[in-house]
Amino acid sequence: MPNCLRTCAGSVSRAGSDAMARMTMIEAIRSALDVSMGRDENVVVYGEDVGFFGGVFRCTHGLQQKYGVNRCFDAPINELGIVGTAVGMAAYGLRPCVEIQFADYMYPAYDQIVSEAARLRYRSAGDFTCPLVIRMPTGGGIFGGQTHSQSPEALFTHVSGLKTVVPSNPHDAKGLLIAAIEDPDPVIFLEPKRLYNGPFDGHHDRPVTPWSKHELSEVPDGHFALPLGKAAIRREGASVTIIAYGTMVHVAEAAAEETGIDAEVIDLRSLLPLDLDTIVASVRKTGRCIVLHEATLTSGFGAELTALVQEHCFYHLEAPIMRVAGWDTPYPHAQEWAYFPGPARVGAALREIMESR
Amino acid sequence: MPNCLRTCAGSVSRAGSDAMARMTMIEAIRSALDVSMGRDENVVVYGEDVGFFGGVFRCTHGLQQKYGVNRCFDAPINELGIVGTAVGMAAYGLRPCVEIQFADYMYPAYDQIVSEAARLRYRSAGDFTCPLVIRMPTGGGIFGGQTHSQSPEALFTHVSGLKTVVPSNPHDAKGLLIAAIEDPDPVIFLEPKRLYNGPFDGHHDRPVTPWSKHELSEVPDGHFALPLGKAAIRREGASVTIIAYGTMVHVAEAAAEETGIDAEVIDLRSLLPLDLDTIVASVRKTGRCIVLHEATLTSGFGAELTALVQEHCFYHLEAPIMRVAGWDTPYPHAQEWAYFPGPARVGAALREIMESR
Amino acid sequence: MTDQPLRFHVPEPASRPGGRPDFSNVVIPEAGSVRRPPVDIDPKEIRDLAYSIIRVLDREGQAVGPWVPDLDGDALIRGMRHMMTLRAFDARMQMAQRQGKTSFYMQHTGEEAVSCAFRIALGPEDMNFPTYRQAGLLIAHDYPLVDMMCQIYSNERDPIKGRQLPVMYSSKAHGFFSISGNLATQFVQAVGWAMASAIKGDRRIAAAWVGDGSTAESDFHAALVFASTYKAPVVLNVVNNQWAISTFQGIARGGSGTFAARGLGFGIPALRVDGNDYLATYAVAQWAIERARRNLGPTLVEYVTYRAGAHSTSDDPSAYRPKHESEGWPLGDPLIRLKQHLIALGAWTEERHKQAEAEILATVIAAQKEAEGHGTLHSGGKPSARDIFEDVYAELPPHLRRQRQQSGV
Amino acid sequence: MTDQPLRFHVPEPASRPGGRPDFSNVVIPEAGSVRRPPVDIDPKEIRDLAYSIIRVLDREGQAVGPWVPDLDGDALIRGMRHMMTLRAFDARMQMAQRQGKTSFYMQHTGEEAVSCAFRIALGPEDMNFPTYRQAGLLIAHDYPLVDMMCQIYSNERDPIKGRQLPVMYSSKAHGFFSISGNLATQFVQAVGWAMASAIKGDRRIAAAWVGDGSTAESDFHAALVFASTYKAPVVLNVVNNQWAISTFQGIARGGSGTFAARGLGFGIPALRVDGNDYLATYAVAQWAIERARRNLGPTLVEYVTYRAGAHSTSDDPSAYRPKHESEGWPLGDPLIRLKQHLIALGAWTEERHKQAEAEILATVIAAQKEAEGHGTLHSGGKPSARDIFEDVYAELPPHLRRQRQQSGV
Ligand SMILES: Cc1ncc(C[n+]2csc(CCOP(=O)(O)OP(=O)(O)O)c2C)c(N)n1
Ligand SMILES: Cc1ncc(C[n+]2csc(CCOP(=O)(O)OP(=O)(O)O)c2C)c(N)n1
Ligand SMILES: [Mg+2]
Ligand SMILES: [Mg+2]
Repeated sequence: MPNCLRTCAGSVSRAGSDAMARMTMIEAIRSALDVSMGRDENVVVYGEDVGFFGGVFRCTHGLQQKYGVNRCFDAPINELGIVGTAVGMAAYGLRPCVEIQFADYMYPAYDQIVSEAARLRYRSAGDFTCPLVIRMPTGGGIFGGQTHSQSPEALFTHVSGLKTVVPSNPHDAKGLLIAAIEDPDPVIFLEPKRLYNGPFDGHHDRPVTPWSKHELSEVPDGHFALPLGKAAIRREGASVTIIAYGTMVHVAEAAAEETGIDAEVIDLRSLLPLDLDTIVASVRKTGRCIVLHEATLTSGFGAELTALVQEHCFYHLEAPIMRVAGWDTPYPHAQEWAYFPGPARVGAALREIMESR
Repeated sequence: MPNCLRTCAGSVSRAGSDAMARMTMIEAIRSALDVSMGRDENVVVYGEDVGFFGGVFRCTHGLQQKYGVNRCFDAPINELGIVGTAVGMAAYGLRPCVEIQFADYMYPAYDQIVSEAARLRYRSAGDFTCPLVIRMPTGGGIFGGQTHSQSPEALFTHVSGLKTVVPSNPHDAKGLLIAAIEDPDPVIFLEPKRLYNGPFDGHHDRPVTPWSKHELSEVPDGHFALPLGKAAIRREGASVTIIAYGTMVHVAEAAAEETGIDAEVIDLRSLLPLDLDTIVASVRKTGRCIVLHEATLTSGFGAELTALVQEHCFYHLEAPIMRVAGWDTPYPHAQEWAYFPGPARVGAALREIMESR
Repeated sequence: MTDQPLRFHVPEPASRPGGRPDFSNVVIPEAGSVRRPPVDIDPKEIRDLAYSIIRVLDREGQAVGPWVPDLDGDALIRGMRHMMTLRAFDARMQMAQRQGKTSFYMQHTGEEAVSCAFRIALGPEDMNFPTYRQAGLLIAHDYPLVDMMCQIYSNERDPIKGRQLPVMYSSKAHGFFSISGNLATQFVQAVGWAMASAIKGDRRIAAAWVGDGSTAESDFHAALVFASTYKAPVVLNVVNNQWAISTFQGIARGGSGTFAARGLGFGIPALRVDGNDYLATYAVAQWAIERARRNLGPTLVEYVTYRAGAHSTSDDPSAYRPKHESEGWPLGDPLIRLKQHLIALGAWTEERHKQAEAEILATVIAAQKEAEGHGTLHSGGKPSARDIFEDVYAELPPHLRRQRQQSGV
Repeated sequence: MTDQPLRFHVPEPASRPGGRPDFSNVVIPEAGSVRRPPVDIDPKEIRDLAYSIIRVLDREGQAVGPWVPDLDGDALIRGMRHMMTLRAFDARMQMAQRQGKTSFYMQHTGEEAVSCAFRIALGPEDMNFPTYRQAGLLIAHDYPLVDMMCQIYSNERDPIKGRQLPVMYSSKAHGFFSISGNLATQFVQAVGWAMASAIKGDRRIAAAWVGDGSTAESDFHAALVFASTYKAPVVLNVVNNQWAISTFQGIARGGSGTFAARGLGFGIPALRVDGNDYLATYAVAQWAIERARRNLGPTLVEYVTYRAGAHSTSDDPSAYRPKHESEGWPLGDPLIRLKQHLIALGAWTEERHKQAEAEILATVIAAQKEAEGHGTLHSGGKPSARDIFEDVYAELPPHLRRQRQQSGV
């Protein structure tokens, strides 16, 4: 097990081979789908361009060839229809794992997600259920402009009945995706696309490092599931807690290294259910807290984290909790790096919070 | 001007008659539409059942008869189409004010709201604009079950480019709706349906009081606009600040009366833009803060308010900010009054926060 | 080019309050006059059927033409009783709402044949994705009236624990998918369910339901797209009862003439049927169900009927349509028409009808009494407040455990 | 009933990489063979046109049949130059992207006739709601190439301040609505814009644009519903270029045979036209535009064409279709076909063509040079970082003022 997973990893459930392999995030996701489809013939995978071609990010590459057109196929460009049919399939007893090509295109499906998938168990008192996974690439950093860069996680965490997961590395991506597919309820699985091919610390002007150099690219070959709702501490520290997920975990680590501030970095992995215990223990220890995300600030998930931290750690806080997030504007194209909450902004926040009081 | 509007009301702009009339919230909304349609022939009103019949809540009653079928008409049951055509109309130069029959049914229109209305000015650098108002009845308290009770305001406040307004009384409803229609940008106008016919303090088991008994039912007859982004202090107090909007303003007032706790009650009126100054001044004065809303707790707008208050008032806070909100479940039917955050829950929070530290 | 300014066009119903009912625009072919093609016909060959109306019962109550179904007298009497039960049920529940025993109710008056006949044509393993106006699917499948009423009363025996508005039933065992409340959302879910059955190589088919007004929704289009592309084994039912609350069907339908025509643009065979004719409805349902079962793909069926009552207990139709419009409806009343047919067949008499009516009323009243024994919305047995927190997820997550604790239940 | 298990059906294209291009399923009528009805014909009378293809240029480059438009040699030469400009523009911008001067580009190769011809048929006050593959609408309306390039480079002169992905142009003055990036959303906005024009009693009409794949989206349905109901003065254009990234058109189209057929279910007249035939495209556009202008309501037009290039600079089609599929496309290349016609007319020669080509290339290169003088994505003049915060609202609200301050710009 890689060193940086040592805390709060929860009990990893694993069946089959214990062999490990180096994977990119894309490979890890594909492996999770492959393993899940191999174990359970009720797992079906579809979405725009995911069939013959294998997805615009190639996450489903080879699955149609391996499992047949009945199990992995192309869908019409209608996100409502993709999720709506998946709700019906899930109610039938399948375990659909559908792809929305970019998170920015999930809005047409939002009604089916919120009003249908999320509430089916509740409104039928468990008579019908909806074990459904909706994967979608999320986040910026690829010069994708306003419609290929969004981070809509807060639009899911506000919805009772959904679980929302965001991996930050290949190891977690596989373990969490398998857990999501095996979960009895609908799970939103957000894939930070800037991490697909390598860890990204926010320094867009430096050479990209491949995943193979990162210890969390070591991924079990076979089946393994990471429990939803367990955070990981990526970096231990005593002075300030940084709560992050997805791409921002790597940004946080970079900022901590660069400022030399003894920051503890929590990778939430799952936003809902949330590992509040890990958060609270850390902030009570450090007395300071910074919340990070790429999504726009106002009503972002950072607001919820801030509210919870102040509620549960009020008497331990030495300074106001700070939020570093995307500005409250649409995601711009040319100005991407002035917009992206990179290590400079996080570093400045670290310095500022350490000066408080 | 009614007494309880004395603070932060902002400059009220008014043209025409200064005569006042007693109105219900429905009448006030209808009056705002009437005045706006009368002054500006670019104002058009449509939605499901809003034409001949005048809307299921009768807010548009008589407008088709008065202004003709070109200005007020029935729409097909397609919320996407209602908002999507309105975006096109607004770009043309009209000022559409459309109705979504219940806020619970806005999800099909969400893509058009978020990806289109909210971003048109930005992505065209002001070449095209979208002066559009989307009215929708919101909130619970009418035994409406999961699809007639929701409060989705946080799904709008997270979206850059939108303004979100929630009136709590007839006076404000008229002034804010006229301002919304005259605003150059898209405004989400949420109408707490439990307030349509009378102020509601959360005591569902007591007789309903009509608006005519409430001083804020006194509404100017003609044109008047209340600025968006100015809160009102409904009740002055020294011990604790309650931040609320819509129905919860009345619940907060009731809880303050009943507990005898000297609470200051802020009615936000507009969530975005937000009158942070009024909030901060109040909390710095009282040192304690409770945030209220009907919407589900997690990632609700209360999280944002909490995050802002702790950021701006950290050194003045004597106790953790408390949130009282809907439970994180779909809105139930039979258990409505165990679900609704009524005066008992707010009163308990008041007592608890006063005991802190 | 032209110098004429453009004009805006808003469709208007033929008549409004104060006016005389006018259905002159509803073109009604003779009973028996529309051909019955084989189920495996090329959809191209039957495009005209989307613009006609398949009818079996003629004015004299005789069953005529190629669509006469193979239902014997007993089966028809059963159908009669289902419709009568639904009507009696409606009357009692409407009254119960007026008495304050529940918050809301929605009647079926005039549309009873559609769901009652369809259910008989469907198999026990199949699944309906209904709207709120197809309780006949439950009644004709012997779902207990008491359970329906307990749902309506949101009482301690409500199978869905008081969570939903009255009439939003759910019963997997009875092939009745949980009703959403958001219009049309389930239309596309039915297609997904049917796709799942095909993916698994099973034999079960799905039936989707939507109202005339709700065909305007996006989910309707999504359903047609997916059903057409994957040839899903699903019957796509549109119940055209002429009204969507206060909005006449012309607003949703626009220039197409019929709702069945929507299917043509997708290569989906589309039939239009007299929805007040139990026999025709059954026959058309059977035809569409057979197509699905034989893997021939989806069929779109438009049931031409009329919502004789108010939209719901919150509605008063006299504000937007002539008070006696329903009396002018040219397809009559489904109960009267089947009764007339049964009498013509010699399988039924006025007397037996009265008897049955009394018997059914007694049954419904007995069920009501039993249901009320378990409570009504505002008194007696209630679902637990703890139920608020259950079934949001399979397992209670920590934040909901905290909230439940806080709520003190 | 049957004992056969159901089978799942997923449509497949005729050919995949390694296979031979196969367009045997594209039925192509003779040029000149499809009738031209009057614009005020009852839509019912021309349902068959949704299943045919209107063509004007025959194999010899002669313009034949009732749809030959009244375009003289000069007008056609102008059309030729528009298409050549678009193709040269594409080539330069594609290369600029490969050189790292911008992040992204999308070509029109093979589809130039559609937008270039349509723009000529439209009036100057009308409004297009385009997708990302209709730059011909700008070029044929003399929008400055430099402005287009500045947008592509996201540089200091970008009219939309670097905010959008390359090719997401916006120009109200040129009747070109801001492109969204979310597919199909603007299709219904076009209907709203057209409704507004009718409400005001103006004379302006709208043109909506969508790709074959994107017709599956809900906004397409909403547009048809609203256009049909309110008889909006709008032309609803579907550009069927056979592919939606890697997905062949059969997935979006399902069993309907054509995309034009979608209109039939709404009573909207639908025409199908050879999109690689400049003359036919112009003629059909003109017909549809006249209908809108004369208040006869919407028309749906399907342009049958082929996306000869990659979807975008992020795409490699050899992974999902035969490498030389485009060579097998039976409707040829729009530029070659118009050139052949001009030569047949005696209005053009190979020589003049070469000359024009060189001239146009020089113009495009000059524009490029000028644009690059204002910067490219990664070097030179840039939009200001302050622009991030502008235009979110008409006025900067307090929270954005705080954020801008914090950002230090
Ligand atoms: C998405 C959505 N929009 C609006 C409504 C409100 N609403 C409830 S019923 C109804 C009319 C539906 O008419 P129709 O589809 O014809 O069905 P009918 O009531 O006639 O059976 C409307 C607009 C809703 N429930 N869901
Ligand atoms: C709502 C939405 N879903 C998905 C996408 C991703 N996407 C961009 S282009 C495209 C294919 C569109 O194909 P088509 O409509 O045929 O247009 P073409 O590219 O062929 O011109 C897809 C799926 C998107 N931009 N928006
Ligand atoms: Mg109806
Ligand atoms: Mg295409």
